[in-house]
Amino acid sequence: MTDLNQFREETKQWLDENCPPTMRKDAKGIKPKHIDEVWGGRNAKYKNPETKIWLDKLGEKGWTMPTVPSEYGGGGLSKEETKILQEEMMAIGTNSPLLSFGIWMLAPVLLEYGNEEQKREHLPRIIKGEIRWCQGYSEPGSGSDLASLATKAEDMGDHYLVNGQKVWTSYADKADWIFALVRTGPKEPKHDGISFLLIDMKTAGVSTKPITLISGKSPFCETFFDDVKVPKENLIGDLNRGWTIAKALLQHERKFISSFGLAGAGNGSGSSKKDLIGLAKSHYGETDGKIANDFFRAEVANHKIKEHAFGLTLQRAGDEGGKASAVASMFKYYGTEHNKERHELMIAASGKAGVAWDGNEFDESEKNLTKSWLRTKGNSIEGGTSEVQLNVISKRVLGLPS
Amino acid sequence: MTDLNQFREETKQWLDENCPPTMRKDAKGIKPKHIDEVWGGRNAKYKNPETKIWLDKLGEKGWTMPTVPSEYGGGGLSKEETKILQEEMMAIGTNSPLLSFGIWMLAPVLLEYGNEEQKREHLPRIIKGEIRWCQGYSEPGSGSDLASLATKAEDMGDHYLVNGQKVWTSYADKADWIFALVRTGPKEPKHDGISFLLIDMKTAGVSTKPITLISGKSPFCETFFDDVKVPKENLIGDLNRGWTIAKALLQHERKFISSFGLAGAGNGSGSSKKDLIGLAKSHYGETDGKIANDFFRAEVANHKIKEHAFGLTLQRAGDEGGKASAVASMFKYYGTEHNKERHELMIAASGKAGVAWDGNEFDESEKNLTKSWLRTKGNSIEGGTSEVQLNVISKRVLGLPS
Amino acid sequence: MKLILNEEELYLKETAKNFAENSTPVNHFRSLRDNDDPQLWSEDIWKEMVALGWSSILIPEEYGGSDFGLTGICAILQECGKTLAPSPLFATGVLGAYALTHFGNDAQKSEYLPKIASGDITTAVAVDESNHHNPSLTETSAVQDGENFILNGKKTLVVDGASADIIIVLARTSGNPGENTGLTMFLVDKKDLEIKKLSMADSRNYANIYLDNVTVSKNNILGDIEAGGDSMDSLLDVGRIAMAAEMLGSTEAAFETTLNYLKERKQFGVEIGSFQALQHRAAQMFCEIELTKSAVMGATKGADENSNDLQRLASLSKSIAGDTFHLVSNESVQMHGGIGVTDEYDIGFYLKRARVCEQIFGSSNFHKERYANLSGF
Amino acid sequence: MKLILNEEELYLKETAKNFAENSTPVNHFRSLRDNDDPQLWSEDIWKEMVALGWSSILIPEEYGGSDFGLTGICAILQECGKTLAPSPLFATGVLGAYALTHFGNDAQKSEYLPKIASGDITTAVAVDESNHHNPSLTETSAVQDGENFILNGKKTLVVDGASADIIIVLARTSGNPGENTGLTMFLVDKKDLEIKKLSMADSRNYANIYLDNVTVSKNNILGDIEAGGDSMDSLLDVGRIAMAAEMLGSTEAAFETTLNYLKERKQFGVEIGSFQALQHRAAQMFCEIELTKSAVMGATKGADENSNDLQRLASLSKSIAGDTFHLVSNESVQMHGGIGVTDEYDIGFYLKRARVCEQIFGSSNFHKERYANLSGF
Repeated sequence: MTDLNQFREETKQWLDENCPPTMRKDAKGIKPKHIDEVWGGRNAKYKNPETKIWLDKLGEKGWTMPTVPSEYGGGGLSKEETKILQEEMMAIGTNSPLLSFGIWMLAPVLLEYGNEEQKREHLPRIIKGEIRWCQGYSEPGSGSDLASLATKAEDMGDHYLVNGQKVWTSYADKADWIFALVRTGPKEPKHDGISFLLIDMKTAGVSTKPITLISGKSPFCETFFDDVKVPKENLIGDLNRGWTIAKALLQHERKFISSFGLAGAGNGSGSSKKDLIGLAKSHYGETDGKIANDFFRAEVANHKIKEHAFGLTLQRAGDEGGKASAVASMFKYYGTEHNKERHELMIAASGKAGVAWDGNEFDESEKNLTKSWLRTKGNSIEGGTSEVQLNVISKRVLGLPS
Repeated sequence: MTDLNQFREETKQWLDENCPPTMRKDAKGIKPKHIDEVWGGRNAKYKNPETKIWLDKLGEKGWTMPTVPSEYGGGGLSKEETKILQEEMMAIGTNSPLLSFGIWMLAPVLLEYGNEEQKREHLPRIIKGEIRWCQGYSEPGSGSDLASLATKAEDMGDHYLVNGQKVWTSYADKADWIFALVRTGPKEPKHDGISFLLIDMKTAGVSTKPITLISGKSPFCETFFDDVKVPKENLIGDLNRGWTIAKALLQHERKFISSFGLAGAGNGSGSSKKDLIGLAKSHYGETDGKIANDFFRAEVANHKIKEHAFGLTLQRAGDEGGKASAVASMFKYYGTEHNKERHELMIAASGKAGVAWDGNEFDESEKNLTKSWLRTKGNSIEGGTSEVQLNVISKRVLGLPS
Repeated sequence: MKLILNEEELYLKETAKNFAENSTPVNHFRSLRDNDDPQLWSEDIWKEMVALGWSSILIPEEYGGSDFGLTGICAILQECGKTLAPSPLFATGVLGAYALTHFGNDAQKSEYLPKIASGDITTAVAVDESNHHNPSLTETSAVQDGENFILNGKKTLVVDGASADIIIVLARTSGNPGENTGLTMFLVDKKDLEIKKLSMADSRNYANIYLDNVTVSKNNILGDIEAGGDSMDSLLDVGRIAMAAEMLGSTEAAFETTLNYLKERKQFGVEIGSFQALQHRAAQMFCEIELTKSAVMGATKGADENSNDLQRLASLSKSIAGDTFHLVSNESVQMHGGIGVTDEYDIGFYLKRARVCEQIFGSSNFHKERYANLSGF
Repeated sequence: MKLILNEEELYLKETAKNFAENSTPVNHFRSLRDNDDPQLWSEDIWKEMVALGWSSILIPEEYGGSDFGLTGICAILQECGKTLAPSPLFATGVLGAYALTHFGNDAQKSEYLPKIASGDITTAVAVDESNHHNPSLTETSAVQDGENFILNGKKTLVVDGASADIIIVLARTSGNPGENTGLTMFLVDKKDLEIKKLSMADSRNYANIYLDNVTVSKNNILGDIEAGGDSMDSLLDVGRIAMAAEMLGSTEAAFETTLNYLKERKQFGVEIGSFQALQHRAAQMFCEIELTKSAVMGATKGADENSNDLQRLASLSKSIAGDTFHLVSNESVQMHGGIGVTDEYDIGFYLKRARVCEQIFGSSNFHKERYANLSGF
């Protein structure tokens, strides 16, 4: 315990000395609205120079991934120490500014499936935010049936030759490297011919094209591979055993998406003008503190009750210590469907302003709401459709026959 | 036209002379509440002796099935004449008192698939109400998958030997004859080994047992065949070709059940205390003529709008001159689901009285409502489940692949 | 009342179907949108529609019209809805033609109806003032000043308001917001108004309209003074039914596109349309669409046969068309999967169109409550 | 607040599970029903429950109880709900025990709590007077007459009212129906009441109770005079949560029975559980049940930890338990097909039970509106 106390003291001091003023609460205890967040990488741009300073400091300590062993550039902290670090960072109102698919998705997979060189090569650069990663999974013909992917990597002796196309690669146009699923065993059963490959995006033959969504511009791209040469040491895990890695990684992805459903899950008191209740009251008016449209109020009540119960379910799952992947399917399904419903209700509450697109006759918040609403339609598709999640629940949780 | 005018005059006169007073409007133009209806048959019981007189008179003319040729005991009327007959009967406020599965289901099938002797044997007795029929289709193992039925009829040279069990045979305990599907080709593909057989219920080896439903007593029975000898001339159509007949007959059945959905489809003015709106107003109270519970009022509005549109859809289908069997599936599906919803809303409106069962503390209408509500649960199962109807729509109407 | 199209109506529908498919496929709309077309409909296309007689269907023969009735023009709008064909047909051919025919005096009819029939002018109706439809809340004031009225106020989301020549403005000549009495309709020339074009999710022609001491001659009162509340309500009912017809067409097209996708797209080695869960959802959509067809047909025929239940039929058709379009547009996008949320595919247009249409002349919610009120519960 | 059972609670749940499965399987309920048992629960079973300590879980140790809290007894009720085990546990072990512990004076506690703990008496709560739950509408009057009050009125659907020894009656000592003030709770002996046993769809013990000039000593006022509105509301909240727990158990059992049927029943040569449309509906039910579990757990833990959000948690759990039981009972019957609507199979019991439970202490509808009111929208 004394060791931990000492660690806390040292951490406190280090944070105090190293965390720049704009990255933490000010003297009055007011937090910066948003710490400027960055995706890092070769072409990282920093609106606020202190963001870079702070990221560099954290990266040096390995504190963007505190539990990763220090030989791979991580913090090398125990669980207890990590908790203390988080507490002390929260105490001064700071957090790591680094957003990173490398941290969220690739690093856990490298730690489990990568060889020693791969870990030493890639993990430090992920942790320091030096390399920005993107994910190459889906293809035009392979959505829910991801394992039917066709992008092929041929063994050319000293390298793989990659040809094919990926879609839904977030920020592919800004990323430095991509982790991709490729077909290396064209004759094997479809799940047994897939490998997990790391590809430098600046290799000749890699090109990207942004995808416009119904909600407008998006981070998604199509990514094309045209005779791309990839060194053999970039294969993670065994040849043709990539599907296992792919599934492990998908679990990490689903976790993020399912949290969307609670974006608006407050205590239902309608304090903000921009949440569902605030919008309903401001557009329909209030009678004795109630939304002055009875039919709509009934819909809101139904929705808020589900939201409250879903929030308690997330809490319960946490208290139960986390369960199998099937429960992740429930959260993915319910969270995204609920989020879609919330946005439908928000635009309905807003009436004409809920379908605003552009121009000066509407507020920014109104125009943004329309786009957020459209964007939610993708939530129940990306990362495994709602239908796929229901399949998983019915088969893996309920044990219904195929 | 003169012929038709003459037919109208003769019909008018005949009705005037033959329709007993209690079977028609009285002098003040008030209709009898319900003409006593009867199922006929060997053991028919008449509460009102004039019911029997009226049925006998109609049966003599063949007017319980006006369009059936007179050589089979029918009225031998043209379509135009039939319309006139109906108009004139309506004018004096009468109708045929005969309820009959023979008329509704078996007769059309006999006319299409029966041979000359079979028509001459059975149709006159159906038309006169002398024989009461029941339907032997479903079996314990064969519900939605009717064609998997197992009741077998073995060819014993001069007769068939029938063994097996039917369920959901309405009024089997009161019927004189049963039309049944039996397996005559045990080695044939399942649809190609079924025959359509007529069996006299008083044959040795036939027994019945009533089924109690969740709503209480019911007309349904289990019917058992234990070495029942059936003459070969009772086979309708060709051996092993019964499935075609079965399907034709099922269409007639679905028509009746789908009409349930509109039992309450008035103009929504809530005139009766026992309809949904009347119940809601009397149990929740009224404010300015509105149901004084906003959340429930919203549910009622949704329901009544669907009801109105469904009513218009039935009308449109009629105006379009009737369509394929797939549209029958839509009516069966939507009508029964809508009817279930209506009853759910009616019992919800009634609160505690909506779950009354027996005793003096509740009105008869309240106790009946509880049972009607429970009875509706069977509507979406009998005559082809909702799931089967949706399958039919998706495949036959929408052309979705198997 | 027979719920089937008569021969004339069938002919109009067939003509419209061919026109929509050949002259205004969805790509026509896409190119107007992508080119930031200022008016978001094509003059050339509108001229062809006028040449087909569509602008004069609701106009009496004496004023150059064909008087084919609401069922006729709704059959056309349904077909135009299928390909999201943009045109002034709704605001001019339905709203303007109906309003002037039914509420115009002889001078107004003589002046405007032939011009509408010939396509020389387009019209719009300016009724709402806030984000939720509710004509009785009209605040825009019209104060008499000798032979004129002075109008002040703001009107929101005026359909085709960004291009219409003549705008029918509902204003309050007496009483207070919340009352349906004391309202009057005025014919106002666009040059007298401050018109701000709106950019909405469905990329169609809308405007907010500002009235700042606008002088309107009393000769431009449409219908009886102070009777504008009831007149506007009948005009709106006709508009609601016509909008429902167009929404129905869009719903049918979204559904058909989705069915085709279900039959083509393969995953796990089979067409996704063979998955029973999708089949059942498709079958349920089919049922809802059939009900919507009947409601719209009941309303158009009801209007043509002067049903005394027309208000209820209008609310029935607008609310059910709204709910069904809502359901089908959502399901269509979901069933398309990833490509469903890309701008490159057309299906998203239907989603956006659905929500905007729902706001025009009262949402499903508004009409459910109105239906309940009219039904006496 | 941790949303998991502690060791004691887990032990109670496990014991209850074994007891329900072995001593009160659904057939136990069926035989009481078929034999027209006058009280519709078994004295012997109740004695065993008392011996397990269930009647005293909410009673403080000084009065012979174990004070294990609402989470503990709700875990038991959930298990009893699974097999539809009938007993006075809800009306006595939850309502009576809670009411006397929290609102009884020393004399009342000393008199009644040990008797409840020992199973010597059972209790009931008489609150509603019409077909829809609404305590503020109480009309039953209590007029002071020296040291006594004279009660007149009628109470409907009193749970266990047909057998309870002591009945807690809510009556109006001042004010008018519609007001939550002016209400007082009285402890009334069954011998003073006219009790009419009810036959309800779920074949459980209920009564209407008629009060015709019933004289009650002022010593039998429970809690403070005129404070009965608020006291009753806290008592009802505890009852609502407990009822939600029992409904959750019944829902889980109906769902499990249905899943088993889906895995066994074959049609078209395959298990019907392999049909994707049924699979998806089952998966959706699973989600709703998980949410209901969380709501009930949140409410029981909230009660045990004196949450200041307890009213909202009570309405949350009762409304969602009602909706989920409603959905699952309907789907269960439908998925069972023909046998689902026969009396011979148990699944119909759950359907009937669902609708009666929904009426006890407020329907889902009532609690949604209450939730909205409490949430400030």
